[in-house]
Amino acid sequence: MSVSLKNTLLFALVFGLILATGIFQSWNVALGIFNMGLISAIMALGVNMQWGYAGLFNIGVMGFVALGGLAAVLVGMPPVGEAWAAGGLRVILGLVLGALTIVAAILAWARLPHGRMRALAVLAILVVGFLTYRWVFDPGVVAVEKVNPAGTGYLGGLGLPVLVAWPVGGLLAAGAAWLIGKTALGLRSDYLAIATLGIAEIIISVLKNEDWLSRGVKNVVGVPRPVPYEIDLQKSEGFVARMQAWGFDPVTASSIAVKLAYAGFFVVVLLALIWLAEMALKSPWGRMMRAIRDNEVAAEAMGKDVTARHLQIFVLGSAVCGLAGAMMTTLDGQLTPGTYQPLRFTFLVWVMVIVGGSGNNLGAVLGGFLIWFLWVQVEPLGRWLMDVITLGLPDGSWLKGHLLESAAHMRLLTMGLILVLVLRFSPRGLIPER
Amino acid sequence: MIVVDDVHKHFGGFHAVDGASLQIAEGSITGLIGPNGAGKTTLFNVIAGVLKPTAGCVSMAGEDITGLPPHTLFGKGLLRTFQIAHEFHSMTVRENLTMVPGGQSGEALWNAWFRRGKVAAEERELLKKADEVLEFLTIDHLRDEKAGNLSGGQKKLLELGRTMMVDAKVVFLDEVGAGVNRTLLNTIGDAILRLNSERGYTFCMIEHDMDFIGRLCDPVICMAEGKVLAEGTIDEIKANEHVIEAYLGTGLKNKVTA
Amino acid sequence: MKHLLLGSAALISLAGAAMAGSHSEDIKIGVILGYTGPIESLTPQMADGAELAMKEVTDSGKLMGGAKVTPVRADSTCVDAGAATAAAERLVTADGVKAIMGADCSGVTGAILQNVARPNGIVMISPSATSPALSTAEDDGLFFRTSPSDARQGVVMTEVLMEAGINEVAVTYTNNDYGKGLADSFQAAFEAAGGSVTISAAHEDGKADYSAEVGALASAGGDRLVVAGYVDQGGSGIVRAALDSGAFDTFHFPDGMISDKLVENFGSEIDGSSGQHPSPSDELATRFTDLVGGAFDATSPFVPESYDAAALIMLAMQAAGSSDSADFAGKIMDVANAPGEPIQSGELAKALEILADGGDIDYVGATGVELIGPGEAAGTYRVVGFENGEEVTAGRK
Amino acid sequence: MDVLNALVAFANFVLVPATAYGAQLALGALGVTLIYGILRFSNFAHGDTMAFGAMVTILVTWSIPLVFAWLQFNFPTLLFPIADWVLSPFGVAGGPLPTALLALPVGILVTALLLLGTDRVIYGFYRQQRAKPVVLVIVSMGVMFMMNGLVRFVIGPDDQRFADGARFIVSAREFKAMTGLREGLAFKTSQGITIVTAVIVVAALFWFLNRTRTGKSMRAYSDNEDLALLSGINPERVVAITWIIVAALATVAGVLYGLDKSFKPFTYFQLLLPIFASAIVGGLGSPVGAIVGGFVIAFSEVTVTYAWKKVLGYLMPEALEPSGLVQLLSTDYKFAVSFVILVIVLLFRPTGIFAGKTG
Repeated sequence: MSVSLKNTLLFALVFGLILATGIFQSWNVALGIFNMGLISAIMALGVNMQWGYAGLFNIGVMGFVALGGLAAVLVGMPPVGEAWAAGGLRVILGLVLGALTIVAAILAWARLPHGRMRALAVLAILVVGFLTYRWVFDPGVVAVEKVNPAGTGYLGGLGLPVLVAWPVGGLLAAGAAWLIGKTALGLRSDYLAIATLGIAEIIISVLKNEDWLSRGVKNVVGVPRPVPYEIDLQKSEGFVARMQAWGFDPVTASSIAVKLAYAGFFVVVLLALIWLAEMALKSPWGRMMRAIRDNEVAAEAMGKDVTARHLQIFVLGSAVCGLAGAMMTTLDGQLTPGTYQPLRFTFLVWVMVIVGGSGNNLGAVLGGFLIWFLWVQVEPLGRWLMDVITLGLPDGSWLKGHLLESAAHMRLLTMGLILVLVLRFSPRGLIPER
Repeated sequence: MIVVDDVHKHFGGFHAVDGASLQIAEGSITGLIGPNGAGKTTLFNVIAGVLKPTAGCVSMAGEDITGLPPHTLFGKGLLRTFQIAHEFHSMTVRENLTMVPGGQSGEALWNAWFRRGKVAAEERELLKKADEVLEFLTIDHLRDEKAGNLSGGQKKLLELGRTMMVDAKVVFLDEVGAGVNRTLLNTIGDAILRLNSERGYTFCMIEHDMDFIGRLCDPVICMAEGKVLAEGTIDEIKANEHVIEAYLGTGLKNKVTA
Repeated sequence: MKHLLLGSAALISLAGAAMAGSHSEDIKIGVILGYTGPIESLTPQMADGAELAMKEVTDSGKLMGGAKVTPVRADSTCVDAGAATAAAERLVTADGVKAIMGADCSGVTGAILQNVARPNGIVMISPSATSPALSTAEDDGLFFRTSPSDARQGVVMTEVLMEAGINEVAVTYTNNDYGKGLADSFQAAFEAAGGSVTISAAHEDGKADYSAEVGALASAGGDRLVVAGYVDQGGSGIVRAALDSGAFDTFHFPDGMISDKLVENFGSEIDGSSGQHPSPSDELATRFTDLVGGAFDATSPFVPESYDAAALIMLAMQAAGSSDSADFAGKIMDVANAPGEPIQSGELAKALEILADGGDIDYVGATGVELIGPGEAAGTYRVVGFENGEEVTAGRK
Repeated sequence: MDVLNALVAFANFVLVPATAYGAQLALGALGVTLIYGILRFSNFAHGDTMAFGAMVTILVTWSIPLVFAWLQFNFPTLLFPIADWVLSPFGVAGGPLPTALLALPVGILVTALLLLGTDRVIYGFYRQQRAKPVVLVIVSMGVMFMMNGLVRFVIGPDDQRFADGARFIVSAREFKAMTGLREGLAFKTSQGITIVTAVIVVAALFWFLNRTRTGKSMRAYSDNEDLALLSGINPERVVAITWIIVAALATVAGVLYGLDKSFKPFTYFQLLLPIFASAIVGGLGSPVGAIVGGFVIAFSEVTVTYAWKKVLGYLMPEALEPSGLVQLLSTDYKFAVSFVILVIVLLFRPTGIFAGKTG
């Protein structure tokens, strides 16, 4: 079987599964899976850039996705004038002071002569800077958070169209990745992994606890959408009339129309990314990246600046994850920092990349769709399986109850099993690197 | 061309290179020999920027290059090969060569996406050059083979070929003959001599095979215990008492006198 | 891969067959709760509570001339808005549920409301989403909750503490919208009443160790420690660590902490503490516990609320004579509030009869349901005290 | 007097809890570091291995009274007095020690079997293939998912309390009564057992690694695999013994943690982060480093977020008493603290405090 035929069949299979969902369950479910599949595919593309192209072991995906989500709030939500008046400038000033302190400390460390004096000077800068920062920053935060805490209590966003947030999400993630890469990319793979895992946790705890920024755990709901609300479609006479003319139920049609509109945006982004990634991989840039992954020492000896290239790809991959994060928050219509769990947003994306085929963009995309489909559908599958298994057991027996209640945990078990099986029998993934 | 001045490299308490000084003249093929553990490879790594020296300095054509990273040295025309071949195993032989030249416009993502015509034109030039190199090395029949599938000697040739993709000034060869059969070794030797005479490459090579050294190198420098012991023609070195003593000390006298 | 495909194909055809066999008298109601995730230990009982009401109605055979009500469970994960939306989407559009009992956590509840319930015009009654932000969410009149908003509870807590002569407390809250929202509204109310909060520190549920939190709380001091958390999550961990280290002897427990588990865990160690939870009378609570009859833990948080949420859905259907959300959404406030015959838990059959005869009911249920304003429980709270290792009722507010 | 009060307050809220927490982290980090040293990969499934070990121990603990009753019934004369004597110090028979300690060996045994099984079915394959370590890390992610699901599947997601016996060695109230100080110092039995067990386990491990033939061959294998193979060490045996030791460490750590707090499958996944931070701060592959790292992380988490108001209140003259909390960072960020320390250590000593393996 030729490679392209096999790939076509694999994609046909995954889309067949989604179509079957549409036929046997409902088109809304199928489109819902398809939309999240598109976003998952983009996340998987981002991780694939880092891991597949360059061998960088980043398990802080969650953090970058969350930063993208933050962008959706910071760009899309309307500003809260009252909060800005109460302490907005003070907060901003505090942040600037904090950043200046760190810059000053780094400069002092780099410029001053070695010795005890240097350590003391840096320490002094940090302590004084930290105290000034807290002195300026804290009252501002208190003032901002006092403004109607149940409804706002934060500075709000810029009130721009939410589509602007997508590239901004990418930029925000890229900025964070640059900072992290500068400090942590020199580490060897296991250490880099733990460092990124930790930094992702730090990003989440900032999102959870800095209420002035995005309401923390109180969540921001009602993030604007780039597509019409279903309810507005249902009220629009033109829409209802046309749908009825075509023989559709206007309510179902409205939610399908909205999902299709989202799918349109997402497909455009995904196709653009695939095109960019493929072009890059085929070019001398991609050749250089593969050389670096094959043998860092030799690539360095052949004049390639391995550190700079690692930083570049780390920033790019993270930006793609950030973009996906902003898209996801737009689709959800809300930012809920508690949602960000490493199992779901880091390890699951890794399963997508590994199962799909690391180093191959199409593989990552396939993995994104397939694993998301399973993540959603394993739950009813597990329930059905348990029903079958417990068929012979008497009603009300302890074991039967226990098995039925535990069915939900099949999901994690299955994901682990799939990962291990693929690594064992098709270690390069379903669509291996060419 | 290259001046190494009192270089030290310590790993904890172990002094791998302990005050080595030597010069590599422009246009020469300098051999570097010495018993195992003499510090030859460590010195190579210091010169090539892989290791930072504990003390001392290295200069190239009068310019201090101490501690510069390998990719910067590459830009200055200082190239190297490895004791164990470092090919890019998942790439074809041709790709192994075309990746080498620096400053390819296609290495910038912007050009790779939006100036594809320019990149393609450059690429054609690169492929032509790569084919010439492969022909020169007599391995042009392998051009589309994955580099990982080559034999040990072919990989060494490929490494030598990489240095030909750019205008190298100095090439450091780390045991280019190790584990290579006689026929291929002769091919490699011919290539080195031609590169030296036709293209004016300066070579510095670590080697254990004394026949090979004898055929190519003048002068030969002998190291032991992290220091330079002697310098001269191969015959002078073979006759040098200190050298014989150094090898005897490690029970390798027969290798020198053979 | 092949087997997987066969498996899902089999499942899908099975689901299709089940749907084909359904008729107008088989009403499905979604039970969307976080069976996995941070509150996975609370949700099974909550689902049991809701399903108890459905069984009661089905067994009575009186809903719209003998309709059968089938619960369909789906996992909200409590935290993953994407997965929750997908699950709800499946329930509404594939399984064809007529209403949703859920979801649990405020975050996913908001997501399901905006992305599934509103677009499809499906009624949603949450037993446990207490975030004040949901009061103002756009809901097209489809969203209700049987638990009161935390804004109300903050005021009640302040009254309870002030009456006990306590005006300096430390606060710790579980770091989610429930805990933070409650801590905020409490602090505002308490300070407005002249009290002072020495520290308001978050604790993460299910995390490793609470020594650091308790250290900070002890250092800040206060007459009582307010624990706005969950009893079988970090809340108990904090109380344990505070008691063990002698940091605090007495506590104040909001609704997430009040359950038999609390007394079981700490016995007489928390004597002198106080608390409150939404519950109109002991009578109703006991009645509900008896109704459950030990089949599951009836006192676990939000279990009676779940029963009531499910009951309200079915009673409104009966009142409207239709299982279509568009028809019965407007009836929910009617059946929940006066005027009418008061209906307690276990009396659903009676209620169905009255409604069938065109009468009015005032559903009281297991929690004394009284819906106000934007369709949330008014919140009558039972004030709780702890004496000799027992939980006692100290009044109502 | 005030100085004493300040000291006691500090000991009660920082010293004692951080020591116990540090001991738990150290045991976890030892397991991680051993796998890293000998099998050469970071095992992401370690947190869930701890959960599995603790789960088995709990299940056995619950069944002990049943076995006890069965013995009492069937062998009233012969075996019962022995069982009685064995059980008497434990909670199940009214003694001060938690019964779980009695169940611990069974927990270790079952966990060891599980780990040997996963090694045979899963990891062994990649060792034969000489796969890159990072592949094993990814495989361990899969194992992590599976164990996570397995534990929840068997025991459910709920909190399980299984601590019995005496709760305190010294309670805060008793301490106050004894000393007449205003501050109390509590020392829980679980904390005492944690520290004592940790010391015993660590001592035994070091004795094993440094004094026994097998231990020495393990260290040799860890230092240089090829050399060790040349000198006739059987690698499969070293690997098997490593898994058994790791099972013991993980189960002990998991059970101690569960005794001190409570058992909940989800928390063990969360523990993975501080455990790895400990192992890396100390230097991956270095057992001493793992122990030091555990305490560094535990103490920094507790002290950096500690509010010094109370301690300073005792030490400072009344006029200077702090009005604020004197807290460097709010406790919200205690997790961040361990990672900031991790990053700083890595920046200045890229292989950890006790220079771990670099290869």
